[in-house]
Amino acid sequence: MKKLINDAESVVADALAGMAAAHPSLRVDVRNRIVLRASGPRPGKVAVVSGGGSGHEPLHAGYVGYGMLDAACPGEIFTSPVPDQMLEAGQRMHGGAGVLFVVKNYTGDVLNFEMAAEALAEEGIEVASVLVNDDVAVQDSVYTAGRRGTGATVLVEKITGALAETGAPLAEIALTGEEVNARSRSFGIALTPCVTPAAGEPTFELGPNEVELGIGIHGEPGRTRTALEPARELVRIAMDAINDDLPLSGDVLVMVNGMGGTPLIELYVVFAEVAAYLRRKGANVTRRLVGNYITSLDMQGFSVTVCRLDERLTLLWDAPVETPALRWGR
Amino acid sequence: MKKLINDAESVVADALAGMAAAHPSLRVDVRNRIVLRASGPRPGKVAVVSGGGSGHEPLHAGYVGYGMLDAACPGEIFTSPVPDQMLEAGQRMHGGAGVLFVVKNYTGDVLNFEMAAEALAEEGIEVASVLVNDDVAVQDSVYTAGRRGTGATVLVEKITGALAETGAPLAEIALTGEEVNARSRSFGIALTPCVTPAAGEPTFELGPNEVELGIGIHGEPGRTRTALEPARELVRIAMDAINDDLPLSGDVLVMVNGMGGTPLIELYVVFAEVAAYLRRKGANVTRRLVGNYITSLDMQGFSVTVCRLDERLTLLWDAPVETPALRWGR
Amino acid sequence: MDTRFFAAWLEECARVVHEQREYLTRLDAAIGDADHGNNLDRGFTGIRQALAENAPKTPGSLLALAGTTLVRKVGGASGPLYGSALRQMGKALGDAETVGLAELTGALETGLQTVRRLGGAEVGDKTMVDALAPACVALRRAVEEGVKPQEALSRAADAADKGAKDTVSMQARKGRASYLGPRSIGHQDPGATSTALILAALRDVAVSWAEPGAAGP
Amino acid sequence: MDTRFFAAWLEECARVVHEQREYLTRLDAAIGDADHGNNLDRGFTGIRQALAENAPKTPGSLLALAGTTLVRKVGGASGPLYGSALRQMGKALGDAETVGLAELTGALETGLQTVRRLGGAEVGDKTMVDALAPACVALRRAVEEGVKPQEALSRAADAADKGAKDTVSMQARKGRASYLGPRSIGHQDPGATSTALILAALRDVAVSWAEPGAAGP
Ligand SMILES: Nc1ncnc2c1ncn2[C@@H]1O[C@H](COP(=O)(O)OP(=O)(O)O)[C@@H](O)[C@H]1O
Ligand SMILES: Nc1ncnc2c1ncn2[C@@H]1O[C@H](COP(=O)(O)OP(=O)(O)O)[C@@H](O)[C@H]1O
Ligand SMILES: [Mg+2]
Ligand SMILES: [Mg+2]
Ligand SMILES: [Mg+2]
Ligand SMILES: [Mg+2]
Repeated sequence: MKKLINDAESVVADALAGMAAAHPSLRVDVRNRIVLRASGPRPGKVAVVSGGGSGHEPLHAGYVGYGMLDAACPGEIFTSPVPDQMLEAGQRMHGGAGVLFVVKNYTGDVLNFEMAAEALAEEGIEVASVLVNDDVAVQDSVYTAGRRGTGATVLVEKITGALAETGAPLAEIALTGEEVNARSRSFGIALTPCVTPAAGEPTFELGPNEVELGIGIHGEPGRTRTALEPARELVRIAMDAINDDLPLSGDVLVMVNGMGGTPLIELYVVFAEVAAYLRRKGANVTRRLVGNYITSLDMQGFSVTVCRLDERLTLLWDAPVETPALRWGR
Repeated sequence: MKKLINDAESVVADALAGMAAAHPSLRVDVRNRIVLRASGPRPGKVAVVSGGGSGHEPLHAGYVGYGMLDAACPGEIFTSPVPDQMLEAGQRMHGGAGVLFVVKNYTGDVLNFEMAAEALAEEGIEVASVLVNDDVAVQDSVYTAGRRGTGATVLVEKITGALAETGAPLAEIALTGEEVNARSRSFGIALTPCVTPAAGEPTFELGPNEVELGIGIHGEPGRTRTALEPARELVRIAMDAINDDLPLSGDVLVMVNGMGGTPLIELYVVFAEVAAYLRRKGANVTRRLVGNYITSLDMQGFSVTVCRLDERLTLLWDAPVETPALRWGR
Repeated sequence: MDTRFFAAWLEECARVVHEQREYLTRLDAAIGDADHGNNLDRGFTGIRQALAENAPKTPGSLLALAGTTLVRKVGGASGPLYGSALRQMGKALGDAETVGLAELTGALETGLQTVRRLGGAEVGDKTMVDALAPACVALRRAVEEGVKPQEALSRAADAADKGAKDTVSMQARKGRASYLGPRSIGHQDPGATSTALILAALRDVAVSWAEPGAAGP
Repeated sequence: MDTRFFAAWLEECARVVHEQREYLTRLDAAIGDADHGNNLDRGFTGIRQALAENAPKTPGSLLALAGTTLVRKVGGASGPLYGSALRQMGKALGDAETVGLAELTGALETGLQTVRRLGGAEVGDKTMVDALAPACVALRRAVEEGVKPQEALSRAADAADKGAKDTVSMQARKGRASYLGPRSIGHQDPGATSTALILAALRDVAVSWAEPGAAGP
């Protein structure tokens, strides 16, 4: 295992210390594992709080700032955070208008956020949660834990964050978050597995000419594997899976996301194919993101997220945002 | 070789097509291999033009936009662009106030930009060049091609771009670019080699516990190799090399840059160590960048760039910039 | 079985989980995300510290503290599940200073119910339930048969172990492994495995406490 | 040697460079950035196309067009160096319709000067100069001795080949390989190697044109 770390045990704490040093706009509480806006809570504004296992950087701490999250709760690598973190974050960023949890649909995240929500409610703080489950690679059925939350998380955090900034009430923000989720689908493909500092070896094996289809973001193996194909073909597989589930037309936002070890030049090659696919389907790409937004440590590969926009969501997407990883308009 | 590409021969063209689809603010001429601001030239403004081999994304095309470059000229992978590209870019973005070339100090870049400068001058367009050579890993002596241009290129492009936006004259902008270069130093370390699409195999071999010290950005081997050490120790090696050359004190800008395959969480671990090192030296980190800014395809590793700021350079750094890869203030 | 007995159990769990940490992580790497060993190790290390700082007086409060500590330290799916189960077990034991086999069995059944309620997993879904449920059944039967505690706990441990091994052939329907569909078949569930380790620890402590000269359970 | 002779030379260069593309890239991977084979292949393919579209009438204009094409297609260090060298060779040959060995030698010396002027490399710096310079010396001596063109060009090719091989033991002081310092020792310079291939192509064309039945050079 070759990693730029001091110690497998201290990676999360050391990286948080780095975030603290790098971003004066953040207040990083390394001990309690929470990352807050340094500006503190804003009275009358709903606090948008998210969190999840580490290893997906810049998610979630990189999205703390004006127009997006009020706080992020990073767990250990690939491990959902504990309720104390969300409780503390909610308490510290609560501005009197309630707290919105943005939760990715994984058993661990769901359970830990639920416990935090109960604890916050016990203190009289109103809490709502948006569950993100956009990954079409998981068949939505009673035979699984349900679809995973992946790329759409970034979109839900951006758009609920923008709406919260306007002073909108908790219920409306939660509904909007659910709407973004309902309009979004994702699919991921890995060229290589990732190596967690704890395991020190790849989480799965892939032959030199194999790719893993339908991966999530926890370095877990996907649903099937197939031969390495040209980018055009891999994009077709991903986009067909999305389009089968949510027929693509009208205005769409597209995110082509790298898994952490993917060079940007390859993401642009992928983006060209995604754009060509959508053009053929008659969809209209009106907003785009290309880069590393929700990653799996050093994994090579990509995910595509498509969200069917309407005018209101487009406006919220375009609203100013000022975070370490997403910034425009200020 | 596992890459998200269609064909080793078409990578650069395909990626440019992706940039065109992803960034409506850019005009991408895939055939002529130039990336321009879609807004066209601004009369009375010096056009800042850069370029270099591809494989270093987001450099340079990702820095085209308000407050930074007017045009970028991407060569083949790791191959300096040809004079025709810079000539065409200069002609198309020239606003009557001359053209500034930002050139990384490599034999190929220098020669090709020189030929382009001659050709532009023949057409009566005033040209000046800033040569970036910040890499302390190369001993500055008559026995080498001179120091390489690496991370400081991003800083020179940002700051000259900001100054150009104010309507400053060519000579002043060139001087400021040289000043940024003179105040900047970089050092890079690789955990893994990179694989070019053409070669299909690693450009050098590294043992499972070896790192390569003093790498450049062309996937070429560095000066020496050593055992893999904790991030703290690798940072010490890099920072000592920088500090020996340019004693670090006062206000500094620090860029911790990933080589393309490095997860962000590791870059934050590195940043924490760099910040601690500078604190020990008594330097004051006033501006920071953490991320993939100048890469070597899929290489894992990092480089640190430090620039000693003064008030004027800080203001120019803070000036609004709106490019695909660097954006603030608008 | 008194407070010291349960403290010894948790201590033994901490030892075994630490020892088996890489094994559990490897199982989780195959069908999950390679953190189960570290998660539980962090959790039981936390329990050890919590008990060192603050020694509860009754088995019930001891287990409740242990559960709370798991919830606060572990995260992931296993943290809330194991943590809440221990917490509810503690509650079920009430203020009693010593606990008989029947009470322990009832508490474990409460733990199982807690896991099922929170996680929604049934037997056969390839989760910790597949080790915990047969252990409860074996224990209940042993109570009805009136066997000695160490024998009863030994049967429970065997049942959990068998249950964990039986997960190999199952297709996961809950937790992270469920995403793999049929590809989850052929691998042993990490959570069921850690449950088996925890019940083996319970047996081992019961057996050693029952040895001549030791304070009986 | 007429225009068709030089066209045949460039054609042969294109063929050989394409054939040896991976070899050149591998040499460049060891002490450079693994693009030299692709660079030259792209360049000579461009020359082929340019000559197909537009057939210059004189050796001088043919070489000038070839040089311009290299500058426009190759990039890197080798593009401007080889391109300018060919361009200056073409200029040196002027409007002549056929070229003797002495003129060709003078032109090649002009090419060498161009490379040295632009790149600043001297013999011993581990660059293409280490193949080109000895080739020029051998050619000049052959001219002085009055040997036949195919023999003279054969000596030049041998000298270039030896020069390229001699770069193995050198430490690079120019170009990308210079960054390696002493670690550049032990590897053959890719640019010197391609120069040797280009001069071998010149010899081969001269020899085959001198064969009975072929149009003599
Ligand atoms: N819904 C559930 N009900 C019961 N047990 C579950 C459930 N989901 C997961 N588990 C158990 O948790 C184990 C995984 O724990 P762990 O790896 O610590 O958490 P995570 O899956 O969040 O990484 C699984 O092996 C399984 O036994
Ligand atoms: N300053 C120089 N003078 C002469 N030849 C040079 C010089 N710099 C580089 N070269 C030659 O160019 C070759 C490398 O060409 P190429 O790989 O195409 O370009 P790059 O080094 O830009 O990737 C070297 O092997 C060397 O022979
Ligand atoms: Mg986990
Ligand atoms: Mg090159
Ligand atoms: Mg796990
Ligand atoms: Mg090269």
